[in-house]
Amino acid sequence: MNRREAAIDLGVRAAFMALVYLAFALQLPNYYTVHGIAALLDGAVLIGTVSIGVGITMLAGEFDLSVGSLAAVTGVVVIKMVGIGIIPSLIVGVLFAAAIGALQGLIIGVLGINSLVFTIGSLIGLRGVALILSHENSVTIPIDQLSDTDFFTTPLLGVFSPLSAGMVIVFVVAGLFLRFTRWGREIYAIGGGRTEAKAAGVPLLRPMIIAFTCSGALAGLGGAVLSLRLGSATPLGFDTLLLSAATTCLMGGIALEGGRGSVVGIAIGLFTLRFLVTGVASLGAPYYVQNLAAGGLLIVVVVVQLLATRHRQRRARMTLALQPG
Amino acid sequence: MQSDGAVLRMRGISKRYGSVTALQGVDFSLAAGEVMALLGENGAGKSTLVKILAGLERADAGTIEIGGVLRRLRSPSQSLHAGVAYVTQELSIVAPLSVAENICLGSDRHALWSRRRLDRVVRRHLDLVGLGDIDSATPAGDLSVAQQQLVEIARLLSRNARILILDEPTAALSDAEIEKVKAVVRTLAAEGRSIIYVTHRLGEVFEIADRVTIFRNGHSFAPMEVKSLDVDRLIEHLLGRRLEQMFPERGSISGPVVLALRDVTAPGLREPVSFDLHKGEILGLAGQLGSGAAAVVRAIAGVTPRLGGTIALHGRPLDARSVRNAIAAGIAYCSDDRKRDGIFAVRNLFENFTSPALPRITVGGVLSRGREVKLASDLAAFFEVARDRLGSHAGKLSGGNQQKVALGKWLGIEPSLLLVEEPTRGVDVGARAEIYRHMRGLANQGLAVVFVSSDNQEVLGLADTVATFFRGRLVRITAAEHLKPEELLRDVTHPEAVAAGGPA
Amino acid sequence: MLRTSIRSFGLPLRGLAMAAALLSPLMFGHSAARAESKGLLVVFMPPGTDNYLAQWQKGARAKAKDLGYDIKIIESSRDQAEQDSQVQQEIASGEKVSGYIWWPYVNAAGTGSLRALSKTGVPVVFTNQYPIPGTEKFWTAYAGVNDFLNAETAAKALVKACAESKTVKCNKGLIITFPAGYSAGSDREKAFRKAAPNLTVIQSQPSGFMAQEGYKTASQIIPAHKSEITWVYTENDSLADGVIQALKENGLQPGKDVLVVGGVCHGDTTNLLNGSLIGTGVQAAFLEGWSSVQSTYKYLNTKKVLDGAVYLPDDPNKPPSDDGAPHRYNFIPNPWVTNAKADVDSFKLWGYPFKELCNY
Amino acid sequence: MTSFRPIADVAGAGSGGEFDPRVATRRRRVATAIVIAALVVLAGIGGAFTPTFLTFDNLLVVIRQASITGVIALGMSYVTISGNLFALSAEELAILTACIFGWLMRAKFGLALSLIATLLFAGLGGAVQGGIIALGADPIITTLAFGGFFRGLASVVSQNQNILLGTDAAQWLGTGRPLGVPTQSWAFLILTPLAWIVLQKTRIGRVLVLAGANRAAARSAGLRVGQAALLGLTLLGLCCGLAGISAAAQFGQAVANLFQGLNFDVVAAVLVGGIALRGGQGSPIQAALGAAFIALLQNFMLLNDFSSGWRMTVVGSLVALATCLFHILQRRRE
Repeated sequence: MNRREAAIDLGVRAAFMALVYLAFALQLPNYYTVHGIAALLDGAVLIGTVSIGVGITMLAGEFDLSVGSLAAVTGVVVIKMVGIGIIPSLIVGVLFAAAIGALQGLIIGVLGINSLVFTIGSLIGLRGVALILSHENSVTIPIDQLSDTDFFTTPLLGVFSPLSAGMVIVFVVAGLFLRFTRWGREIYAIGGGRTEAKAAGVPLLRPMIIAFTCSGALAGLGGAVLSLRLGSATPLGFDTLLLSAATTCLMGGIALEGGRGSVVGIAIGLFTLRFLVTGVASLGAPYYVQNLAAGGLLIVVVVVQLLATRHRQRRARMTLALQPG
Repeated sequence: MQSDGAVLRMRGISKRYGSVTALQGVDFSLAAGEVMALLGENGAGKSTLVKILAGLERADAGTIEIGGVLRRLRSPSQSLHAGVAYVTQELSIVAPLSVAENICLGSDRHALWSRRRLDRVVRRHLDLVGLGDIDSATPAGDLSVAQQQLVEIARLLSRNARILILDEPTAALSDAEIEKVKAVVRTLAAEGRSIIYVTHRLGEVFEIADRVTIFRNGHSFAPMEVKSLDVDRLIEHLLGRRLEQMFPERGSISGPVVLALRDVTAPGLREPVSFDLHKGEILGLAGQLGSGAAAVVRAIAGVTPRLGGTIALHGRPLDARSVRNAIAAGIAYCSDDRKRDGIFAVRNLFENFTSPALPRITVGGVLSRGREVKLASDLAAFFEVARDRLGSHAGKLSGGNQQKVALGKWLGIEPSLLLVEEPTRGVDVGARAEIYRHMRGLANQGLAVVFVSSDNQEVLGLADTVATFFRGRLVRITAAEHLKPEELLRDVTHPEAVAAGGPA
Repeated sequence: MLRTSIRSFGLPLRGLAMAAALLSPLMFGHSAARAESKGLLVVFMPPGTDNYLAQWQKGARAKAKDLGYDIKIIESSRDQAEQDSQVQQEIASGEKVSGYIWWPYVNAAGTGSLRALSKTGVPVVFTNQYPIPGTEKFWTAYAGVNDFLNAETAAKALVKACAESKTVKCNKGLIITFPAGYSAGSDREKAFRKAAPNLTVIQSQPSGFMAQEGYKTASQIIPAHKSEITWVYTENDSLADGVIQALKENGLQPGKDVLVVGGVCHGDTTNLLNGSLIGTGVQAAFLEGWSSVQSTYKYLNTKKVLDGAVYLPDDPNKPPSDDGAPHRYNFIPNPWVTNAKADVDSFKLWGYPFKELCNY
Repeated sequence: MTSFRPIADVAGAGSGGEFDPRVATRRRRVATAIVIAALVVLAGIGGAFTPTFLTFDNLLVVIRQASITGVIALGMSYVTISGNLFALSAEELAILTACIFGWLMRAKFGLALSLIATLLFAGLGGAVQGGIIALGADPIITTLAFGGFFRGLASVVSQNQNILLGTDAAQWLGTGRPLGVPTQSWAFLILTPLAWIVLQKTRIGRVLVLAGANRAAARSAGLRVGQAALLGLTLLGLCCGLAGISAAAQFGQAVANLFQGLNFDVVAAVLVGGIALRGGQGSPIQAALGAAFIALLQNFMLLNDFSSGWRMTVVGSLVALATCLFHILQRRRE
């Protein structure tokens, strides 16, 4: 896929997102009011933040399955520590999650083990840790302190609350990092061609640790912020987060084999999915319609992508040997 | 530091892979500003040595001194820091990244990579390798293989390394590009950098190398001045035998026509191609990369679609729209990349040998172990693969043995036509002779064989008939006996000079 | 070149059209029903994939229709964060809502969203999960089950059955609960232990909601404690179904060697009728939904809440009256039914027979 | 027309001549040996600490526990060995088939017809995914998408109600104990060697293995690579169908929230069994052993009253450790 094709691909996905938006906006006035959009943005914060982390590992040709469990552990940790203050506990929580992510990246990088395989272990194990830390119960902050985190969602700038503005900042920073820094491009490099990148002198461990630290930290950030805002954390929480985040990335055109995709794509995938899920729920349709619609949509994306790829391959096959000679 | 000006001194380097000794106490040194060629059969240890130097492999024993300082080279980046840059045999281009990013990849000089800044950094190097007119922001995957190889060289230039390793850099390049690479090598040496040049092409040794180090069976021999050598002496050192022994005797061809192409066009061909191939005949298609030689066999094998003309097999029209069709018609095809699609590296030889002939070892959908063992051992015996290797993974064999498997498995389908691209790519000299002998043996037993090769010696030595290709056109078809090496070389490099001589 | 690449992307565009066609029926199915009505009730709840919740929805819809209200049920995924986002979305929609009914996925974690709902000034009726102390100012009334009562009833019935049994002398037994971390589960366990202090618990094991999960857990623990088990308490009858099968496979006769109590009719009645269960409590999901809507209505009608708790009468034939103000806590009844067929057949609550309330 | 025949006819070959491929490949069965050793060690430790652990009854329980996960893991091992990583829709397809079976039984289609129709549907559900994957789609994304879709369909079929089968006709399938061994365990014990035989001894099994080992080489050897994904996913679908039917039959009811977390249980079994993710290597027996090992461990922890938190932590760490161990072994051998 060359640059123009990539741009067209992104354009088609964006058009698709707009279509989903319009389909629901016709029915739901809150899709175009300031409050409604603000709520849509706030509702996208958790999945958006975590999706970037998952997306970064996918760009590196890896897959972090542990994000949901890690978000739950971090939520429990942060709520238990909230006595030291909201922001300090948030920072500690994110550092904790980043450390776990870095450790995973280190093990995966040093052993060269497939992360899909390794993180199934941490997916199960970290959930167990969350249960142990919380004594198998929800942990809460005192009710009179609930309003302490109100500032998270108080409108700040038009449709942006500090929370959604934070998400936008995360998106922008991640985008700039991936696009314009050596470390960011190394993540693409090890995803686009592991042995090639190694042969070119990229130290594989560094991008690997960075990618998993990002996904750990962002999963932790999502889990911590949401838990603080809700005033409690449950060890069983964030169960569906992994699938949502993965679906977001896939809808946004992040290739599972690594190296291809962009933060803009993740944003498009995120809102395509959020428009759909929020819309279905707001209409009062049963939950299974969400399943059907999201599953069906993803099937459509898979099939269309497949047909487009095959078409391109057929063309490439015809012109394969027609190189200037 | 020694007074002889050695920038690199490796002492007592040993390396084992499992039970195989790749290097045994090898000493190696390199002087500043020299081009040192490394020669040796595959598996002789030269690639292992440069990989250790490049930080891709770790030596089991031995020391490495660079610029008089002892170094531990545990990773490519450590090697880079020590001033060693490496262009691999396999490409190290990351397809989704841009050309500029690929050049800067692995260097830690700039933390921020904006497009404009990178372009400024790499422009000079791109100009030097003749890629001055491409946009450095193009994804490298969009370039041709040769261009990618040049990008790698440009990367190497950007490294400012004192020691440059080029591991068979010209294997996939066309002549014009090879010239470019050689020119770059000479420029670099003139600048005072030392170059280790790993190659299989003896000609290149004489053209650019100052000294040559020969490897045999994991040992290295003392470097020799190239000026003091000629080709025969070099080959003698390399093999311990003479070139003539390499190619088997030709037989006489009198069989019926097996394959007939009439005005065939296919992707990669600019003009229609026609020829006949007889039973027991070996046809060599000679040509450099992009010449169209490979395009012909790919069209016959159903890998790429045939765009026009007719192909007849045993007088009946063949319409192979896929590889499966072609196989069903009795056509066996070996690509030029056996690791990619020739062998199953993680399966044993039984399974490899019988893979195209499953129907033959199956009774009612169930595999018969007896038949499988019989077929595989017969094939192994035919190709002289040691029987006790049959249980090991194909990936563990030497390049030569792998090639025997990739070729030999086809006999199970009882083919009437064998198509082979680059039959001895990545195969050491000793095993080459064996493969030539087997191919001739097959032809003698009545198989029609077409092979594609960019190795002119191979074409001249092995083929009965030679078809030369240049830039998508068939230049001419000649009996190999009547073809002089100089003519062949001209045909595949600049046939305009002999345009009057050929029918095409 | 450009033209070919546009052609190659014609495929995705065609895909878009297909997707849009798939989506459109979904769009237009809904707004039609909004005829003349007294107002709109909005329910937030976990997904109805669980049959209990689906049954609850039926009751709520039936009562809302009865009272002339529109009802919109917003189901979340199994995620408190998602539910919170739905609350924000609904509040932002500016839709005119007469009352909210709130069923958090995780009770404690839902407090923030509950608070947000309360700030809109629209009455909020809490249901199913017993409100956490301290959140009183965020909700208008509670209507639904009482997990403590429920477990207590089960415990009392078990103690009584033990006393009456000629074959078992109850001492040691097992508790099989809802999954770890699920608050209704720990509430029930606590209340059960408190109400039956003389029963010795060998092991209390979190399991799930369904018979299969109950079986999975029980079939592993029971062989080890075969000789000493005299009773088993599970947190609903589906789990009990699993336990009963495991007991039988280990050669223990439920009702004779071991007394099993589930306490909440759920799923199937086979084991109740054949005596494997000592009885069951009719905590009907249908009635819980029904009464949540009724309590909302009663508040909207009177704008008043009476202090304290009330157990809605367990009149067999007549549902509680729609008149008057709701109490602060409105618990649906949890009448006990023995395993006698006559008892089951004749049972009625608020005019609904046992079969209708318990088989879903 | 003449064909080239350098090789004598193999049809008359005997039982294997002087070469036995098994001898040569024996040393590669390390992974299997490790899992078996781990099973024995765990059983020994368990027996020493927990008196009831090593009783016949308890071992029967363990096998019963391993059965559903194990049967699906057999199907999953085909998917993995064929080089298609994992299918993340096994849980959902099992739920859907349970609901469909329940629905058919309730609608009085009769046991035989319901069984056949359900299994057909299950196979079809797998085959559709397999077909799309065979065309070149990514297996993870495809199965993820179908998983959501199946889950939604299960809700539609069941209307989110408990579907009561209303007849005991199917009960035996879920609760029967021929010779004292539960039907599920019979299925597991019979299907495991069967799966091994199909993979090892049949032509289509060989195609699957070769396609997993090197897709391009298989294609250029003229094998139908698409068959591998199709076969793997279809068999997985059938295994899911068996699990669904057994679950519905066991209690005479089906509901849309069965099998919570089954996907990862199955994948964990495949990984603990030491099957390499890159395909072309491993055997269904390893998946079966993996499932048995996890069941044994779970049982041990349950009997010793580990909290669910600790149980999950231990199992998770085990999966991580096992995968690291097998990975290192694999790497050392290469």
